[in-house]
Amino acid sequence: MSHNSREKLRITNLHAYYDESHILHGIDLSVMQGELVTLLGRNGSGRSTTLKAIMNMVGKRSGEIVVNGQNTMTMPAHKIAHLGLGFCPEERGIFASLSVEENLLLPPQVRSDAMSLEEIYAIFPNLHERRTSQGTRLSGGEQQMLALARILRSGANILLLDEITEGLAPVIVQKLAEVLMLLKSRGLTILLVEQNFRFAAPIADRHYIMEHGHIVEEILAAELSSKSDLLNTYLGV
Amino acid sequence: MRSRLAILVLLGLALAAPLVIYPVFLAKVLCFALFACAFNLLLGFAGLLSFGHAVFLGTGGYITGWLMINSGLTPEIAIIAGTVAGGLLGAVFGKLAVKREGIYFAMVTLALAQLVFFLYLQAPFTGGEDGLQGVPRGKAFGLIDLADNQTMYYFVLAIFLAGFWLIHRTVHSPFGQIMKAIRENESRATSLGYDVNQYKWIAFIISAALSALAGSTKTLVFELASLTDVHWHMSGEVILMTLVGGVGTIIGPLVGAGVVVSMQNYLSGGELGNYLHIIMGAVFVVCVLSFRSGIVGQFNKFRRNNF
Amino acid sequence: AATDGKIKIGVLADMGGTYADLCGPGCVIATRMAIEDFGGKALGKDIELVSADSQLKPDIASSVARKWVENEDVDVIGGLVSSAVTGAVTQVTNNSKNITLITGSASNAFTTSACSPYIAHWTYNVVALANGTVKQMVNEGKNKWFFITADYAFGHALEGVSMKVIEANGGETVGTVRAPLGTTDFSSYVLQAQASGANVVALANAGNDTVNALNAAAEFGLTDYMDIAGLLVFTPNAQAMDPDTAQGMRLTTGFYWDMDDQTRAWSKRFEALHGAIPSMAHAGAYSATMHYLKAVDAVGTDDSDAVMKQMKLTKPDDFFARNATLRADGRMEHDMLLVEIKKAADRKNKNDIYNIVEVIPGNKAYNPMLPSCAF
Amino acid sequence: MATFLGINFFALFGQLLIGLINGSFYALLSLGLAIIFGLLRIINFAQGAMYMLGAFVALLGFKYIGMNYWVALLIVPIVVGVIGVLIQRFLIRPIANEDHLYSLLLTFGLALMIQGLFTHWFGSSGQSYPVPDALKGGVRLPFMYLPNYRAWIIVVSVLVCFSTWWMIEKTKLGVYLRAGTENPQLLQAFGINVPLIVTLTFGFGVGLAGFAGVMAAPVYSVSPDMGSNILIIVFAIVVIGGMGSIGGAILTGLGMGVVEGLTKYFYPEASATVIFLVMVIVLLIKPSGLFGKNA
Amino acid sequence: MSKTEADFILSTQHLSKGFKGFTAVDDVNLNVSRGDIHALIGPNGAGKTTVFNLLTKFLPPSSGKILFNNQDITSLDPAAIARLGVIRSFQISAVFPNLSVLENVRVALQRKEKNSLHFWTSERVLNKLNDKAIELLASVGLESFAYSKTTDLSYGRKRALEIATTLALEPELMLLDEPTQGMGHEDIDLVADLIKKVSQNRTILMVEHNLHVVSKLADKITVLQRGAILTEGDYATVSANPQVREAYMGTETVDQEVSA
Ligand SMILES: Nc1ncnc2c1ncn2[C@@H]1O[C@H](COP(=O)(O)OP(=O)(O)OP(=O)(O)O)[C@@H](O)[C@H]1O
Ligand SMILES: Nc1ncnc2c1ncn2[C@@H]1O[C@H](COP(=O)(O)OP(=O)(O)OP(=O)(O)O)[C@@H](O)[C@H]1O
Ligand SMILES: [Mg+2]
Ligand SMILES: [Mg+2]
Repeated sequence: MSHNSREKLRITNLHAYYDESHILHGIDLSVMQGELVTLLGRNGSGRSTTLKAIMNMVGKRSGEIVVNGQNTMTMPAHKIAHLGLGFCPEERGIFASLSVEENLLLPPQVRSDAMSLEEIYAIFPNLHERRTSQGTRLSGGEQQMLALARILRSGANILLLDEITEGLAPVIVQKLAEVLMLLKSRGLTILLVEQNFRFAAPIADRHYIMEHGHIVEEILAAELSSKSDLLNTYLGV
Repeated sequence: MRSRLAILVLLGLALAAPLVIYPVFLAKVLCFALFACAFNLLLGFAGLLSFGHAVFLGTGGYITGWLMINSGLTPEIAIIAGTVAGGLLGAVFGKLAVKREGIYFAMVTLALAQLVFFLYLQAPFTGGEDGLQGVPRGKAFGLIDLADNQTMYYFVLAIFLAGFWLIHRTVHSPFGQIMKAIRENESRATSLGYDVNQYKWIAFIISAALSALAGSTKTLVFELASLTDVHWHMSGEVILMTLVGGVGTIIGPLVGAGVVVSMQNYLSGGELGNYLHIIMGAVFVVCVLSFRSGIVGQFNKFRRNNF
Repeated sequence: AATDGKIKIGVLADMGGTYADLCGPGCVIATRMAIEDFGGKALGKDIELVSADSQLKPDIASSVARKWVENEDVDVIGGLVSSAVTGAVTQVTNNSKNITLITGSASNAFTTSACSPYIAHWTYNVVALANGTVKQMVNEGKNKWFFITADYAFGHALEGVSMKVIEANGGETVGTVRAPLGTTDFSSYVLQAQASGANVVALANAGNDTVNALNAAAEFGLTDYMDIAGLLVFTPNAQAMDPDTAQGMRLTTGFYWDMDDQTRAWSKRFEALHGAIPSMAHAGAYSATMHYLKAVDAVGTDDSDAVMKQMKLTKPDDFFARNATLRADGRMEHDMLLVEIKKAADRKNKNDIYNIVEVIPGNKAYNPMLPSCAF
Repeated sequence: MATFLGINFFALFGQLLIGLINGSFYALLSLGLAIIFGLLRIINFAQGAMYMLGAFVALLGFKYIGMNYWVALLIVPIVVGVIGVLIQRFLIRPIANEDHLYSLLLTFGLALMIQGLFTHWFGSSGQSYPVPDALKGGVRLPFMYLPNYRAWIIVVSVLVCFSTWWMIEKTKLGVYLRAGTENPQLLQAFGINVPLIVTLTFGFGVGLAGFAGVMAAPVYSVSPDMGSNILIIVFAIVVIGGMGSIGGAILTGLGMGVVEGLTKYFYPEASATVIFLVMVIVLLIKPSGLFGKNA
Repeated sequence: MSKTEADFILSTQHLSKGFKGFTAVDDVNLNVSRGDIHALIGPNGAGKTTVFNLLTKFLPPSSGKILFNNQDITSLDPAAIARLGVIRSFQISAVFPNLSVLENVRVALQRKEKNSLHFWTSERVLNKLNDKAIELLASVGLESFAYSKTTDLSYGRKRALEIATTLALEPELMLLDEPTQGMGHEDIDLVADLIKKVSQNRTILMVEHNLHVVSKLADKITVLQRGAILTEGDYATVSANPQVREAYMGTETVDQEVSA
C-alpha cells in the first residue's frame, strides 16, 4: 500500500472486543491532515469504541491502525499519545483529586506548538474563574470544557473528540464550532463523534455512519442534501 | 422438578452418611458449611466482603459453651442464646461497617473483629488461650442425649437445614429482591426511597446471627470453644471456602466448606500440618487468578455450555 | 477405648511452633526410639505410631485426639506441650478412657484440679520448677520479685505456685505483668519491671518468650542491676541465649544430657537421629513410652485401667527416671536438677551449657498428692 | 520528684518513648500500605510478609554471606522491592481489572504462603539478629536507659517517612500517582506509562516494608509470624488515618504508637485493644478517617 | 402571576448555596405550579444541578427554605424526601442492569407494600405487583420486554424504563436532570413524548439544554445565571429576552421542521 503523507490516520479491518463481546466488526476509515471527519450513528453503534480502539483502550483488537504512517497495533497505550493523538473521552474523565489547573497541565506536551494556558482561558473563561477548584466540582458543562481544553494544551494535532457538545449550553456549542474551525484552519486533524448533527453538519468535511460495529456509509459534506433520506433511515434525524 | 429430586437425593445422602463416615467430621463440615453460607449471604448477595466474620462464629461458640458449662440450660437454649448474641454483636458492628463499602468495609470489619479478639483473649469468661474446655453436649430438649456422635450429627444436620432454609428464604424474599437491586445500583435504590444502609445492616445481622449459630453448634460438637474461631485466619478461611465453592451460588459455600475441611482434616492428621498454610495460600492464589467462579460456578458454566 | 489387642501410640506435639524445639518432631523420634528398643511388637502385634501437629491450638489438638481415639483406635496419646493443648486433649481422653502420657506440659492441674485416672504426668511440673529455682534464690536473699508471665494456663500456674513459694520463704511479689504467648517485643514489660523496685525479675514463660524477654532485659540494661530468673528453660532455649547475658542464671530441669554415662549414651543416640541434644521433654517421652509398653506387656492387654494399674505398681527406672515412682494421682515423681548456665569461657562445645548445682529429690520437688486424686 | 499525683513520670516517659519507637514501625509499614493503596486501590495483605521477608533476608545474609547491617539496610529493601515488582507484574496485573477485592484476597493468599514456607523452613520460633556494633550501648536518660539502636529507629523512620511524603505530595510524580489512582486507562491514553508507574510504586511500597524489616531485625526476634502480628494493627492505623492519605498514615502511625505507650502505662490490659478502640471512635465521628477525604 | 401560594407544589424561599467563598446558588425563589412542566435552563455552571441537589437534599442549603405542598422539607433527609413523592432521575442510566425489566419496576412498586424488610416471607408475595408493573411498562411502550434482562435494552429504552420505574412511585413531582443528554435523535423524541405523556396528573421540573425539547414541552421556563434567576416565563417570552439570548441561547433558533 502506498503511503499518502497527508494521511494522518488510517484504519483497516479493525475488530474490537470487550471481554467476550465483539463490538467492532471490521472498520475501515481514513482521515487526511486538516480534515474534520465525523462518526455518526445511533447509541451503541460503536463510535466511542472506535476512538478507544485507536487509543488502545479496549480489551482486544485486531486489524490495522496507522497513525502518521506508523502502525500502532503493537504499541502500548502510553506511546500512542506521543504520535500526536489527543483523546477527549465521552465521560470526560476529569480527575477528582486534581484541581482544574492540574487537570489542564496533566497530559504531557506531545508537540511544541501547543496552546498556552492563556489561550485556553481566553476560550473558556469559566475555567479560569474556577481554576483552583477541584476538577469534579465543576458543573457538567464546565467539565466538558475542561476535558477538551486539556488536550488542546497538550499540543496534539490529531484530535479524537467524543460528543464534546454534550450538556453544553447553546452559546457554548456555537463557540465550540468556531474553535473547531479555527483548529482545522491551523492544520489539525479531527475525528469527531457526534449526536448533535446540527452542530456537526456545517463544519465537517466527511461523515462516516456506523451501525452495529460496521461502517455502513460514507457521505461527503457536499452530498448531505442529496443523501438526507439515507441519513434519516440510519439516524432517525 | 429436577431440583426437587436432587434435593431429595442429597438429603438421603446426608441421612445415610454417618453410617460410613466419621460423624464428628461430618458435623464439622456442616458447621463450616453453615458458616460459609451465612458469610456468602453477605458477600454474594449484598456484595459486602467481611474480613471479620470469625468473630461471630467465635462469639456464638463462647456464649453457648459458657452457658453449657455454667448454667445447666439445655443445648438448644444455649445455641439460641449464642445465636442471639452473635446477632446483637452483628448489629453493633454492622451499624459501624455498612457506612463504608468495598475494601473499606473489609478493613473495618477486620479491625473490629480484632478488637473483639483481644477482648476475648483477656476476658475471664472465655478462658483466654486455653479456651473453654469440656463443654458438655447435654440433652437436647432435655430428652435426647447428644453424647453419642451419631445423634449429635443428626442434631447438627437439623440445625444446618434450618439455617440453610432461612438463607434460601432471605435470598428469595421481598427483602432479598431489594438487596439484589441495591447490589446492582445503589444510588438508584436510594433515589427510589430505600434506606440502603438499613438493608445492608439487616443482611449483616442475619449473616452474623447465622455465623454465630454455626459457632454455637460447633462448640457443642467439639465440646470446646477457643480463640482459633475468633482469629482472623478463620475469617480468611471462610472466605476461602466460599471462593473455592463459588461466591454467590447457593450451594457453593457448602461444597467449598466440604473441600477445605477435608483438606485440613487430611493435612492436620499427619505431619503435613506444616504445609497447611502453604497449601491454603496456594489455593487462594490459584482461585483468585484463574478460578474466580469457584467449583459450583465452574460446574454451572460447564453445564450451561454443554447441555 | 476399645481393647482391640493392638497398640497404637499417637504423639501430638508442636511440629512447627514456638515449642517445636522442646517437644515437636523430637518427641516423635524419642517415642519411636522407645518402641524400637522395646522390640517393635506388643501383644504379638506391631506397635503403630502416628503423630500430628497440635499447632499449639487447643481446638486442633482436641479434634485430632478425638479422631484418633474415636475413629482410629489410638490407645495412648503422648507428647503434649502447652497446657492449653494438654487440657483440651485430656478432656477427650479422660472421657474415652484412654491413657495420656504428658511429657511436655508444666501445669500441675493435671494431677490436682483436673486429675484423672488415665493421666500420667511425666517430666516435670510448675511446682518442681518453683521449688527448685525460686526457693533457692529467695533463700539467698533475693526477696522482691516481679513476674513477667505468659498469659495462659501454664504461665498463671507457674506464677501462682512461685508466689506461694516466695511468700513461704519470706519474700514478696511487688508486681506482675502478663504478656501474650508469642510476644516478641518485651521492652515495655521490661520497663515496668524496672520501675517496680524488685530485685528479681522472674520469667514465668517458656520457649522463645523466655529468650526474647531476656534479650530485652539485656538491651534495656536491666541485667545490670537485677537478677533474672528463667523459671522454665529448656536446653534449646538455653543454647539460644547470649551467654554473656545468661551466664550464672539458675534454673530447674528434669534432665540434663551430660549428667552421667547413662544419659550421655541415650543422648548421643538421640542426637544422631534428631540433630540436636535432647530436651527434658524428649527424654521424658522415651521414658514414659517405655514404661507404658512394659506395663502392657506385663498385663497382656491394652485395656487402659489394667495398664495404668500396672504402671503405678512398678517403679519407672531408666536413664531419665531416677529414684522414681508413678504416684496414684498420675504424677511421676523423680529427681530434679538445679543447674546454672555456664560462662562462654567455660564451655567445651555448644552443647556444654549447664553446671549441675544440686539434685533435688522427687519428694521435695513435687507437690503432695491430693486425697481426691488418689486413684 | 519522679511521681506526681500518683503518676510515675519516669515510667510514663519510658512507655511513651517505647510507644514512639513502635510508632516508627507502624508509620513505616502503614506508609507503604497507604502508598500501595493510594495508587492501586489494593490492600496489600502481603505487606506483613514482606516486612518479615526483609528481616529474614537480612538475617540469612548475615548468617551465610556475612552481610553486615549497613549493607543490609541498603540491599534488602531493593531485594524485597524487586520481589514486590515481580508479584505485581505477574500476579496482580493479570487481575488488575477485576474487583479490587480479588487482589486483596490474592495478597492474603500470598501472605499465607510466604509465611507458611518460612515456618516450614525455619520453624516459627524466632531467631535473633545482632545489633550493629556502632549502635550498641545506650544513653541513660533521667527516666530510662535508651538503647542507641532504638533512638536510631526513630530518627531514620521519621526521615524516610518525611522524604517519601514529600516526593509523593509535592512533585509531578505525585500528580501522576493521584491521577493514576482514579483513571489509569485515561492517564495512559495521555501518554504516561501507567503500568510502569504502578509496578514501581508497588515495588517501592513493598520495599518500605522490607526496610522496616531490616530495622526491626535487631530488636524484635526474626520469626515467620512477625509480620502477620503487626499487620492487622497497621490496617487499623491506615483506617484511622484515612485510607490512601500518605501524611495521615505517617502521623497516625506515630500517634498510635504513643497512644499505645500511654495505655501501657495507665491501663495495660487495654494496650492490645486501644488502637482498635480508637478506630471505632474515629469511624463513628468521621467515617473517612482522620485525614481522609470524604468519598 | 395570579396564582396563589397554594397552587405551588414546590417553592423555594431565598435558597442559597455557597462553596468556599463561591456562591453557586444565590437567593433563588423558585415557584413550580402544580401540573406544569417547568424547565430550568441557563448557561453551564449557572447552578441548575446544584438547585436539584438542594431540592433533594443531596446537598444541604447554606440558607433558605424549601416548601413542598406548603410543608417545610428543608431539614428532611434524601430518602424521606423521596418518600414524600419528590423523585429525581439521574443523568446516567439508572436501572438495575441484571434484573429483568419487570423486576426493575417491581422494585419501585414494592416500596409501598411495606414488606421490603421481610426476609422471612417468600418473594412470591411480590407477584401480585406484576399486573401493575406491566401496566406501567405498557405506558412507556416496554410491555413486550417485560421478561428480558435490562442490560440488553437499548439506551433509549433504558431511559424509558427508568421513567416507568420512577412513575411506579407515583411521584407528585419529578425532577429530571438533562433527560435527553447523550441521546440520538430518535430517542430524544421518544423520551420527549414520554415526558409529555407522563406529565398528566403530575408536575415535572427539568433541566435541559436541548432547546428543541424545552420549547416543545415546557409550560414555564426559569433561566438561571450565575446562581440567580435571570428571568421566567414561557418559551416565547424567554427566548425573546436579549439577555437570555446573549448568555445562553446564542443565535440558535428552534425551527419547527426539525421537531416534526
Ligand atoms: N466497557 C465496556 N464493556 C462492555 N461493553 C461495552 C463497554 N463499552 C461499551 N460497550 C458496548 O459496546 C457497544 C458499543 O458502544 P459504544 O460506546 O462504542 O457506542 P457509541 O456508538 O459510542 O454509543 P453512545 O451514544 O452510547 O456513546 C455497546 O453495545 C455497548 O454496550
Ligand atoms: N461541590 C462543589 N464545590 C465547589 N463548587 C461547586 C460544587 N458543585 C458545583 N460547584 C460550582 O457551582 C457552579 C454551579 O454548578 P452546577 O453544577 O449547579 O451548574 P449547572 O447549572 O448544572 O451547569 P451545567 O449545565 O454545566 O451542568 C459551578 O460553577 C460549579 O463549578
Ligand atoms: Mg459513545
Ligand atoms: Mg448540571
